[in-house]
Amino acid sequence: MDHFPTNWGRPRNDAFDAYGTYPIAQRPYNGPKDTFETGVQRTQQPIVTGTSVLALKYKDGIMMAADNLASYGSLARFKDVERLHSVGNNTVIGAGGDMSDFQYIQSILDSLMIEEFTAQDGHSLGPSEIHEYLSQVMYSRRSKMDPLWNSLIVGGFKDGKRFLSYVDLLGTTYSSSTLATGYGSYIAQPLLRKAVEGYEDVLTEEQAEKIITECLKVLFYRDARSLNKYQIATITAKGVHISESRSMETTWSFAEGIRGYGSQTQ
Amino acid sequence: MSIMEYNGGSVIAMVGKDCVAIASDLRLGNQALGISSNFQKIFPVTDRIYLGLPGLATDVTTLRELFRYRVNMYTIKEERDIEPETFAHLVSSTLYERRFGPFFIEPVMAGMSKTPSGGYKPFIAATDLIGCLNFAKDFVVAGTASSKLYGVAEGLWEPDLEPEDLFETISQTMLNAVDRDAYSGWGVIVHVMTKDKVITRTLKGRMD
Amino acid sequence: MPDMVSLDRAGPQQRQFNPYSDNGGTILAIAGADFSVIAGDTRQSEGYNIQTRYAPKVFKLTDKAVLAVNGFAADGNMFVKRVRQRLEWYRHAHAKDMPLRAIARLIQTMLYGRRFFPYYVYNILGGIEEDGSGAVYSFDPVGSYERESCRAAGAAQSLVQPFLDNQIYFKNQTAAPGTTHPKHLPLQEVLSLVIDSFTSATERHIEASVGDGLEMYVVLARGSQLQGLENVPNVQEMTTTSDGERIFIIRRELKKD
Amino acid sequence: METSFAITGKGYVILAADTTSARSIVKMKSDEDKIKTLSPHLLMAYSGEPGDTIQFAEYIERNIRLYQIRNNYPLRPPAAASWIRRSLADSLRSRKPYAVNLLLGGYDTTTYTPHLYWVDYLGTMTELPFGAHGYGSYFALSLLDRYHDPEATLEEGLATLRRCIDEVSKRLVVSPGKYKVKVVDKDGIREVEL
Amino acid sequence: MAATSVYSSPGFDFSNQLRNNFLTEKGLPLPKATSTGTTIVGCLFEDGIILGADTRATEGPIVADKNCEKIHYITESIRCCGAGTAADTEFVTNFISSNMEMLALTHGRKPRVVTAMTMLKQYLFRYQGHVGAALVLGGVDATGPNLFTIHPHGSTDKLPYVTMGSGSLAAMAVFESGWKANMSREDALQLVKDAISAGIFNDLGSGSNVDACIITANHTEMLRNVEMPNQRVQKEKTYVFRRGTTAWKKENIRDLIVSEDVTPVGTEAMDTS
Amino acid sequence: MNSFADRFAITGPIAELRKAQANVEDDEFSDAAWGSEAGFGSLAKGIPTFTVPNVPDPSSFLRLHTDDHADPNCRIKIQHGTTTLAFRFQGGVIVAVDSRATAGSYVASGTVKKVIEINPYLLGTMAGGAADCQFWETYLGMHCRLHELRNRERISVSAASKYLSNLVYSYKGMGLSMGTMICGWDKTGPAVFYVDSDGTRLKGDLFSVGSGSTFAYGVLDQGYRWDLSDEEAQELGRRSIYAAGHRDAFSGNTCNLYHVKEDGWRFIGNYDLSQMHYEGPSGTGYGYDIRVEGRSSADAPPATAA
Repeated sequence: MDHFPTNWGRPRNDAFDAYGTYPIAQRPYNGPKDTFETGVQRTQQPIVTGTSVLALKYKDGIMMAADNLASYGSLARFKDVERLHSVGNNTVIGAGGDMSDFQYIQSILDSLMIEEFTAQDGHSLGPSEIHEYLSQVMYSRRSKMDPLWNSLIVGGFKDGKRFLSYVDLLGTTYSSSTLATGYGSYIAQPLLRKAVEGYEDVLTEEQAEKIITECLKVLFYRDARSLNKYQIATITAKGVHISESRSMETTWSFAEGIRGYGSQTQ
Repeated sequence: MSIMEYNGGSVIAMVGKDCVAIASDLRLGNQALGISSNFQKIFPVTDRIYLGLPGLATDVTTLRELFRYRVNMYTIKEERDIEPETFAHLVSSTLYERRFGPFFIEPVMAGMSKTPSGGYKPFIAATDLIGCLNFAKDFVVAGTASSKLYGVAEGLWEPDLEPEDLFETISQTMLNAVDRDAYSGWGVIVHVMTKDKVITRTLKGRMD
Repeated sequence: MPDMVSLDRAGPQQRQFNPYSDNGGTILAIAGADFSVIAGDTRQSEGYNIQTRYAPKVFKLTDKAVLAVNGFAADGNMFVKRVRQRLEWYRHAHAKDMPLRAIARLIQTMLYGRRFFPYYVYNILGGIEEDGSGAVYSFDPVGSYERESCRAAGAAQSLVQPFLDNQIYFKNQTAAPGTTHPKHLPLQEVLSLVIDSFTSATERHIEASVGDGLEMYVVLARGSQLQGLENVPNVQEMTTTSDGERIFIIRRELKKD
Repeated sequence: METSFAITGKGYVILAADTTSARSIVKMKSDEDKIKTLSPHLLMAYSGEPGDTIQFAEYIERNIRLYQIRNNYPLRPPAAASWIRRSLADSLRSRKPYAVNLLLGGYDTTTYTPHLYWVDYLGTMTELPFGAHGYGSYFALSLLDRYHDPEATLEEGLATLRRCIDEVSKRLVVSPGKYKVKVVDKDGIREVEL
Repeated sequence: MAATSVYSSPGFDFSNQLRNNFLTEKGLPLPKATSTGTTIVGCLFEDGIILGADTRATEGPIVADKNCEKIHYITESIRCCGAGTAADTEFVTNFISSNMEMLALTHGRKPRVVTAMTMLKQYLFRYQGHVGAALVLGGVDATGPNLFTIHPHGSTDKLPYVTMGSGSLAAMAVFESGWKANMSREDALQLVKDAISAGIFNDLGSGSNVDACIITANHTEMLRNVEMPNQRVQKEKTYVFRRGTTAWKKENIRDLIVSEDVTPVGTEAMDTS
Repeated sequence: MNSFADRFAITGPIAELRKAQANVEDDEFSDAAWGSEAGFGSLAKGIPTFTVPNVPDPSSFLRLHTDDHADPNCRIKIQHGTTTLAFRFQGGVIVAVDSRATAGSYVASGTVKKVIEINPYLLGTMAGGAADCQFWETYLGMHCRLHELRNRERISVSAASKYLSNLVYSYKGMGLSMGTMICGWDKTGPAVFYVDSDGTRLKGDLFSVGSGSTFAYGVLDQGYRWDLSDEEAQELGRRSIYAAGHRDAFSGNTCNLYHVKEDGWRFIGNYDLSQMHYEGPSGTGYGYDIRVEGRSSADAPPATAA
């Protein structure tokens, strides 16, 4: 503790040997140490990453969308990754962030569903339970300083209720009628909010699909880590449906006639 | 601890009905240690412009001298008093001149400017430390207690206050804001300017 | 001699996963003679990005205790979950709700249990004491607490608190000759002040934002009148037991920019 | 630890500065005079970075003297203080700034008023009834708040000063031993033994 | 000792820099200048160009100015929106504006938008990003409508629709989904308003009102506060204090009216007969 | 069957959830966190356990996020700043403290109770981390009570302070911040002990602790005598806290004054520093400018001035 009047009570500056006890002016840490700590690797940064996931509420349920790209830094590494994953009959999770962590999450969720199924107690896990489970897991992993480097969107429809919620590597959760992760939260979210907020109960599936495709298109125009090959999932009373990968039409002719970046005209 | 907090101090200016008010605290500190409880930060520039200079105390004095020089030069050249709007731009360009080595001061001005019809209308302005002008219609604040001042002023300020009411509002704003700021306080001085007089009052503020 | 050396260069450096984030928002609680008001905005943000326009920060614990949490939302939500769990256990063991002052102490020990890995949450607990008086307890992230009459915490605390000092405690105001300032304000007055505090803060604070919606919980002591609460728009009763304390929620819109 | 005090009283200013000259943990000298006489009614106590202190003090001393020679009369304390502050503030903007803290005590013979100015190394200046520099100020200022009297006689003023010195020697870890005390009043400057 | 001059020479004055460096090295961090988090946009339409901006200026997390003007005047038919350090955008655009005026006077004809763009990029490049101005420059000249963005380091871009500032992504999303070549004036203005609103409502660095400026070949229309979606609601209470609430110690009244008392000397009125 | 596998599996969904829940458990105090021992009661079982972040250097982690002096923008601002004092004299012990808590430059509270009433005969003061003092001194209070129950006599001030000192010393280097004076009356008479989180424990007559302590010493030392009367001693305590509150930016608001005598401590009063400045407790203000109002150090101009 620092006893100098202006710093009183704050941690002492150990760079200064106030009491002439060099070199152990600071009490050394003698707690348990793992000699091989440096050998242990935790996810401290994402490696193979997916970009945005979009989701919105509409009249009949939840619609989610994500493209099929997994990037390795700036390299478009895998172009056929499925980032939407169904969990049971009522839930879809979509993930941005590290793909290996997402695959681990998929596998624990799959086994969780099997555990539940084998219990045969008449209960099945719905979207809110799965979201709660994920938020507990994500938060506890962050508390261990060993996070699962993902932003997840959980969408579902069960017992006549739509469910849409978010959880990320810190364990932060929130829900809203439109959600987007990664760059989507900056680029797509403004469009989604404008199109969906207040119309959650009137938007039809066609309208919702139009909105979400438009957002994906804008993301493809502006997010350098995105791909124009994507999947759309719907979760309704009929259950989960994840579409096949599809591509969209894009146009790049808007800047025709523009030359250079300054005074060039030819 | 930022340089702006080294000596402490805060200033606020408010507009009323045909009047303006400007107030500052009186503390000069050396970080947590109080040095003087009578350190003026508001200076009359002309009869109808008062300038508040919260920030690093050495620059308060330096800038005060610099502005006095520049305003005197203006008066001599133009043979008239500088108008508040003109003075605000003088302050702004003086500070921007030192864009890459600024004075640690965020000036606040209050004054009465002449209208074409010969009347006076209230004027307030503030700049950041490199001279970005902010002409507000209600109030401007600066100094270590600025966030507190914003909060209280936003709550208490009302349009078209008479000089005496404006005095109460600005005094209450200042007193309560500096009480929540460790680096401002030690008394408050308030100047209320109308078209024909300036009322200066030293308030009975907390001295801790 | 320990000089005022800055810790900047010699200071701690860590370049790894940061387990904390700031989700903005402001909370506020005011205690009256026989009621208390606990309010919070509903925006959750990170940096310049609005995550959602509706994420409650104020939670009903029992019919006489309401907890507002602010700071890092994941810590906050998890903390509220654990407090509720503890209160539930208490109810199973004692067949009654935990008294307010006991909840306050419980929160202290729970927060202090994470002294070395703090919850990044500022808590304000409001409610009715066993003697029927309104009370507000405010906490720092590692558990120091005190009972007060009013307290603002969060992003805009420094904007709101001095305003409340002036309007609730009448700080720096001399009473008119022959009168004194009232010790407690009536409920209607308090609600107006809460709303004005939030609208003022919304005007001037952005980054750790304040805005979108406002939720105000009102806890009334046993046997006290509604005090005009029935005429407030958008009020909803949340009382679940018949112990006597009644709890209401009032929702308002705030600016969305 | 360098410490200096200044106290005004009825018609005088007392300046006191310790007399140690220390380098790191070594006391090089214990009878250093750190109070300069600038003009017949102006004293300056200085402390700070070794080397800078004496260089700056001598620079000021000579310029104030020069002014007196040129104009036949010395600068009055407020004017002198203002000029000294300006010099310090300018030096701070040069490549090699002086890191010096000053206490200026003077007696204005035209208004019969003693003046005391507190100036720090950044060029902050303020007029005070009493002041101090160094770690001693953390103990002395509250004491002077309690015991200082602007109308005290010289004996009373010296008694107050003695209290400050006692307090600092009681509480400050490495307290300076001896102090040099000088007084300026209407009759000029003289040294006082405590 | 070199006394700091009170005369101002043109250009920046670095006299404080040595001192400030020394203070920052001592661990006292420099304070923040007012910046505009900002959403600024510009787009082409059939007759010319529309520029748009929000009106919030911030100082850290505090709103310093709720209704500032971010569309700056360059010439009558060239305007420039600024984001970044507020003082820099203000002074840079002023400086270029006066240079453009000089140019116009020298050559006796309207200067072009590219000229302003080149002046700006050269100026900003010279300061290597230390002058923190991110600009959207638009105008109509003899070559037709021109729209540029200029980044703080001096790089430029020429596009039919551009956005800048912290709300640029939100605004760009609106443009990407809504902009078409040769839009009508009404549609384009609505699109600009939508883009700015997207910034205002989704980016915390932007807020308050919408400003727009429509520039066509022979007319420039500045639409100040064309939309005001964030007016403060009526306060619940009024906060006027009883006079005498604040205790004060000393009062001093300075009379600004120079009063003259005419004291006639001599008792008799002047004989005017 | 699968429950058997679960128990030993280290991966898999249940294990992941169990790990998540284990995290809930171990940051509080083990099994019986409910029932009559829910809450503070469980402390009686022994020293509570604390969650430590899973990083190589937990104390620098803590400092990174909580030291607002090194980094003013750190998020978790722990409240600081204080002046506290306690001294022994013929009439017992005077304990006086201010009531301000600051987080950065923001005055977080002006009504902090910095005297912790451990039991009717023991007082502890609070300087440094408010939570550290509150928690450990409350904890100390429980142990003092246990001591009474076990030994049928009150704990001595010396023993209580030693207990606290040992307790905080065991956390040394972890980032606790506490500077406290344990004051009370036991068989040996009035006693004051200074205990801090470095592990220092000092017996003495007169201590002042906190950011404003130097200013309090300045007034306290000059007025202190063993044979002060009760009134004089209380006045001295108040006045010293006023002096510190005046000069130190991080101290102030009000002064809480306690007097410990043979029959236990007594709360004397709460005094507003601003009121003490202008009016004092008895009509004459403590403030320098109030005290010297109308007095001037200027000489009268010579009578001969024409």
